[in-house]
Amino acid sequence: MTTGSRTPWRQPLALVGAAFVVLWVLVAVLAPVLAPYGPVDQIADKLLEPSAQHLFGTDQLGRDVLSRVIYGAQVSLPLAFLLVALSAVIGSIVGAVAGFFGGWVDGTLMRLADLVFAFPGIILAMAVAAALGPELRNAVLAVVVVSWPSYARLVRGLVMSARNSEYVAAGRLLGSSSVRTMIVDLRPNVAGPVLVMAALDVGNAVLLLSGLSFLGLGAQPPMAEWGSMVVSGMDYFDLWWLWLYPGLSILTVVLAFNFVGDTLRDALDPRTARAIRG
Amino acid sequence: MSALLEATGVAVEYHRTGAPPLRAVDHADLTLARGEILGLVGESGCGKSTLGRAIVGLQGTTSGEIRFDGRPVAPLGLRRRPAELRGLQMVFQDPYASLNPRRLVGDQVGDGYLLGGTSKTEARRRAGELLERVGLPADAVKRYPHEFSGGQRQRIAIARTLAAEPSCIIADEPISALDASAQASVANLLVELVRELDMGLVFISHDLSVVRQIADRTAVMYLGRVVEVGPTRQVWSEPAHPYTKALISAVPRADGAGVLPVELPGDVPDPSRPPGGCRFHPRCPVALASCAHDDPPLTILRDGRSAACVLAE
Amino acid sequence: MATLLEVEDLTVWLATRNGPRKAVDGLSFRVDSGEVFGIAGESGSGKTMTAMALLGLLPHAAKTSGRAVFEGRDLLAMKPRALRDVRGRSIAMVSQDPSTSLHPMLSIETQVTEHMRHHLGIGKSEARGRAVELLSTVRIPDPERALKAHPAQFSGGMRQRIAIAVALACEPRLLLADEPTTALDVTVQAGILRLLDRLRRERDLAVVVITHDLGVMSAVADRICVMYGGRTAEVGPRETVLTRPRHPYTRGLLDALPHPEGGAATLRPITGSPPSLGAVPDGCPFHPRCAFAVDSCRERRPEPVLVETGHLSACPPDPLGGAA
Amino acid sequence: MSSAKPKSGAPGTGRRAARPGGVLLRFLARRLAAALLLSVGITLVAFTLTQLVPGDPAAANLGQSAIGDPAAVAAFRAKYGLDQPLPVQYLTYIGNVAQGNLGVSQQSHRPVAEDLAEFVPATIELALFAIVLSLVVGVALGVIAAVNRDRWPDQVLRVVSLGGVSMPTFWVALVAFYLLSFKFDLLPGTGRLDPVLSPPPYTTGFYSVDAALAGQWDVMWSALGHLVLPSLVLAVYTVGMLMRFSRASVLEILGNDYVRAARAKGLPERVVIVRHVLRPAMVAIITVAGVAFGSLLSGAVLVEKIFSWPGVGQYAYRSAVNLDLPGIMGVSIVVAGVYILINLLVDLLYGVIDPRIRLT
Repeated sequence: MTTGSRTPWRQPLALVGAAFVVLWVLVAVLAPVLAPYGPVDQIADKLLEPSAQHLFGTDQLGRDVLSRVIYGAQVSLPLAFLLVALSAVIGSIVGAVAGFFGGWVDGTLMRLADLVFAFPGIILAMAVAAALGPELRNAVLAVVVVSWPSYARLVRGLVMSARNSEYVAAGRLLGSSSVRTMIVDLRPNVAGPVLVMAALDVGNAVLLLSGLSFLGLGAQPPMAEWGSMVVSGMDYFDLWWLWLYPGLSILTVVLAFNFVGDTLRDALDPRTARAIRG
Repeated sequence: MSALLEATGVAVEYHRTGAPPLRAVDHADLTLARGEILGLVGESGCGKSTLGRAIVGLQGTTSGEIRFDGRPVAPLGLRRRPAELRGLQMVFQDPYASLNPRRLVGDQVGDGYLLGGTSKTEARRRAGELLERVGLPADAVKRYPHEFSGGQRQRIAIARTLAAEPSCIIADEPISALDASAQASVANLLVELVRELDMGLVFISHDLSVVRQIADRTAVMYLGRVVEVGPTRQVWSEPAHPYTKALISAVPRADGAGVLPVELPGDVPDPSRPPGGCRFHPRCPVALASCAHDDPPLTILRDGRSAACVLAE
Repeated sequence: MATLLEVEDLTVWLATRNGPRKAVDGLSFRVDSGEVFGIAGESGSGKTMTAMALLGLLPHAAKTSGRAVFEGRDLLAMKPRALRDVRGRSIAMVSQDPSTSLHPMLSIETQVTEHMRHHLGIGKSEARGRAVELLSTVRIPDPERALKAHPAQFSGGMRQRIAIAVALACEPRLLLADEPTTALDVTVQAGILRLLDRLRRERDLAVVVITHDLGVMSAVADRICVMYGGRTAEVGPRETVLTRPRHPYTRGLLDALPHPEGGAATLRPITGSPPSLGAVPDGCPFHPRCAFAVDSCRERRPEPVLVETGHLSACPPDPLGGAA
Repeated sequence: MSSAKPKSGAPGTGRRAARPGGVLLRFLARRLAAALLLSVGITLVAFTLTQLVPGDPAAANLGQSAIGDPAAVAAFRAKYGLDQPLPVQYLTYIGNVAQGNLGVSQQSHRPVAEDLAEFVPATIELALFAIVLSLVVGVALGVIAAVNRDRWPDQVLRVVSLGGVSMPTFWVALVAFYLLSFKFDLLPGTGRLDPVLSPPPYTTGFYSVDAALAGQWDVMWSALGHLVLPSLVLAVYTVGMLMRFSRASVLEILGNDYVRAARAKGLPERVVIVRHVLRPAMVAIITVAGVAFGSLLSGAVLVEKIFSWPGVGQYAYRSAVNLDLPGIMGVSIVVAGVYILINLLVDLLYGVIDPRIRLT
């Protein structure tokens, strides 16, 4: 009846989001061209206020904050994509196996997922990162450890409901093997929701990763990473330009991905959309 | 006439945590010959759909035996279904749920050929032929299910089973989700196919009047049991089981006479706690005292009829 | 019998992505008090939208025109607040599936009494007393205990009886029953039809029954309106419409039914399918599927005209007229 | 208006449940068993993680000078049971945990349980404050968005909620602190109390409650005042999350037949929304509230650092950096335990909201 058109790409929010995503990707790729200075070059006096010379000011070591913010995109974006891809692939495989085989396989894998859910994300990530050593690579691993279960749950639910569907039953009656069914009949129904979840998850990954760096468990100085820039800016709390701009960068990146992901989610059917939200 | 399909003493139980097992089908017997249409009727919860799913192997059985063309039908597990069972197919109630919304119609109809060893292009071509056979344009192969109406989708679902060259189709409420005019045409299509391909058809339905129109024989189920089977005409004109009688007189007729249908008092009891004796006795208008403890088996009467009632002669 | 509801030229536009489309198009009928009036049609014929328009419960952005005079007031012209006082009090609704139309989390007591207390301003204990009476009227065993229960604890037939009790709570004059038995088993359906028939006799209640099932129509309706593509195809007394229909669509619907005596091997479907919202053909909406269609059917929109006493048909060529 | 007859509904619907209470108890017992299993799993994870730590706790705790002294190292190892095989260490550990003994912190040299009794309530107090705030604001805004679907309030609120879930919490904390406390001095900034005040006598560990119990009103007001800024900051994320979710579940409920039925009864829209829509919507919302509580604990770790809030996040962070095994394990267990408790509470609330869970 009045469902109205929900073509995602016509929605202003998605357009704004997509524009910002493209913009940030460009910034990351073109950082050497765009940035006036290198990310670790100590080129000026320390702690200069923003000026025409240094639009975002300089930090405690006399580095150009604008350049560091621009190079920060080179750290956060690729890592976030990598993270989300890893979590989505691992989670989807686990979920598909659990949903398809059911029984004790499902029970074991899902209890494992519950276990991860039982820890607040950052505390578990913190424990993992601390255990493996405070390094950016380990922080990435830690975030993967806490993010795969969402995909596993989503895919498991989708596979289970599709597995009990009549079109799968019809295919099986025609002589389709369980593996062929999984590929031919289930994959197209799982791919869309997983992609939407991944789009939304890029934002979360950026937040978690920068949070770990903020705690000193991720990127280490002198790397130009937004979370660690905020934390080193904290020591000069009243010099707002040190921490404001890296934070704003995180916000705009995350917001852009969330705008896109949220609109995509609305284009899915409501039940699936809810599974993603939860 | 040797039976194409033979179900003997089939029972299906659902096990639920923290509740007694639910016996959805309890020692049901059915036979079906080639070229025959068997109508399977009963109210919701009587186990007719479960029995249908058990026959094709989509539902495991607790006891009993199902034979298709003399071969036992094993429940479908993770393995591929054996090729000799491909002749036994099912059409489902809801054509919106029984077709994959994200696959092309042609691919879904062609699956049957593809899985039978035909090449991809050949399967696609033959799928087009089948779709034309069931009354759809050949270009339907390149479209998605949502582009079709309910009746057309059910035709697609029927075409899909035909690709397996079936000799027996179990149709579970195939027309109840459709509009009046589509109901008639889909029912007609099934009847035509049975006659043309000399198949057997089990037509599961809650709609007695349609079954009366198309079925050669009718089986009536109540609370997991088959309580009466026989040639449709006789079952209708002189029902042997009081439940069959109640069911028939409850159907309102569109004759403009303004006659209210007869009500059968009471509810269908909980299948996990069926009444002792004859399962119908608490609602039966003609029950004897002995019906409360004697459970009558399905007994053969004359003219190929059977009924499970002590009063049936 | 006094006229209770008079609908004139009711048109309902629904918002679609291609702009507003007519779901009901110039429908007129009247319902007398104590009468069962049946509206028959396939899905998309506009029968449910008619009921929703009368209750002011159309989806967002829907528009109406025409008049629907109920007890001297035009329902379509009433302010939302005033219409709310009619709804549930003078006009009540029973919908198709009691397992979705009763609230799963509220007790039967709340559901039977909440509008009673709101509309009639009576206290909790009085409302409770009335609820017990109502439940026994609709033959719910042990009404006192039933009040404390929740819908999940009842069977489908019992739930529909409860839904009817909810509808009757404020002693309405008109009951709109939208497919009231479609979700039920046939033996249970018989009970509900008998209940509706008893209620209208005992309470002088007018009932509008909306259904696709001509058998149900034949059992309970006094007069029948057959709708197609949002318009009236035919209106008249039950017996006339079902035994001597004048509109080819009604004839087609009856022919598509399994023959009452069985026997004939095939059913006779109407070719084609009913038009979807916004795709109703010009002229007579039925003409593309009609075996009797002539040129004028494609061009002019036929209005229902009197073909015999109390019987209107919207088919000017009247090919079935001779059969009468 | 379709003429579909639903396929045989669940057989067995419609029979009165024999013992409603028994069903609820069974439901809870099942959940409790699951929670216990989860707890064992958690201790295992915590234990395994600490085994992965590459550093040597003896070295970390005794300092470089003592490393050269094998006797001191051995004594240290024996004292903390580090010389036992791993499964034995784990079993000993579980046994101790069951008795409330979480070991001695190698950092503060006090029993971890004692440390946590001080630090955990600080975080919980903050998280509770924030969750209540988020639920009230988030659900209210979500309902407003849903009933105005696709109209301007919905569009605006959508941007607001997406903004909320996109903010890096630690950065919001800095911005808020800078503006509200540092620049304009509207709210107290760091710590749990004004420095001149001393903490109230320990009862619950929540300063606001303890102070009220002791009748120290100035302390209570100071404690509440200090809670405002950090809990506001924490709530930014969860308000966005709950808003979006409430909107979705209210919309889903609004599409139900029973809502149309409630409107057909002529009930005022307010009653329809509150009684007929919000109640079933809450089932989904409280599930997310449980998840939201977890994310508040995460957020607390980041925020505590900025507001010098002596909570479990600070403690965990210090333990992690100093390789304080009992400390990390203690925190993990207590935090996961809190999470399990919250989930049990959510399950219990299901039963309260939805009679079907109690009855069928």
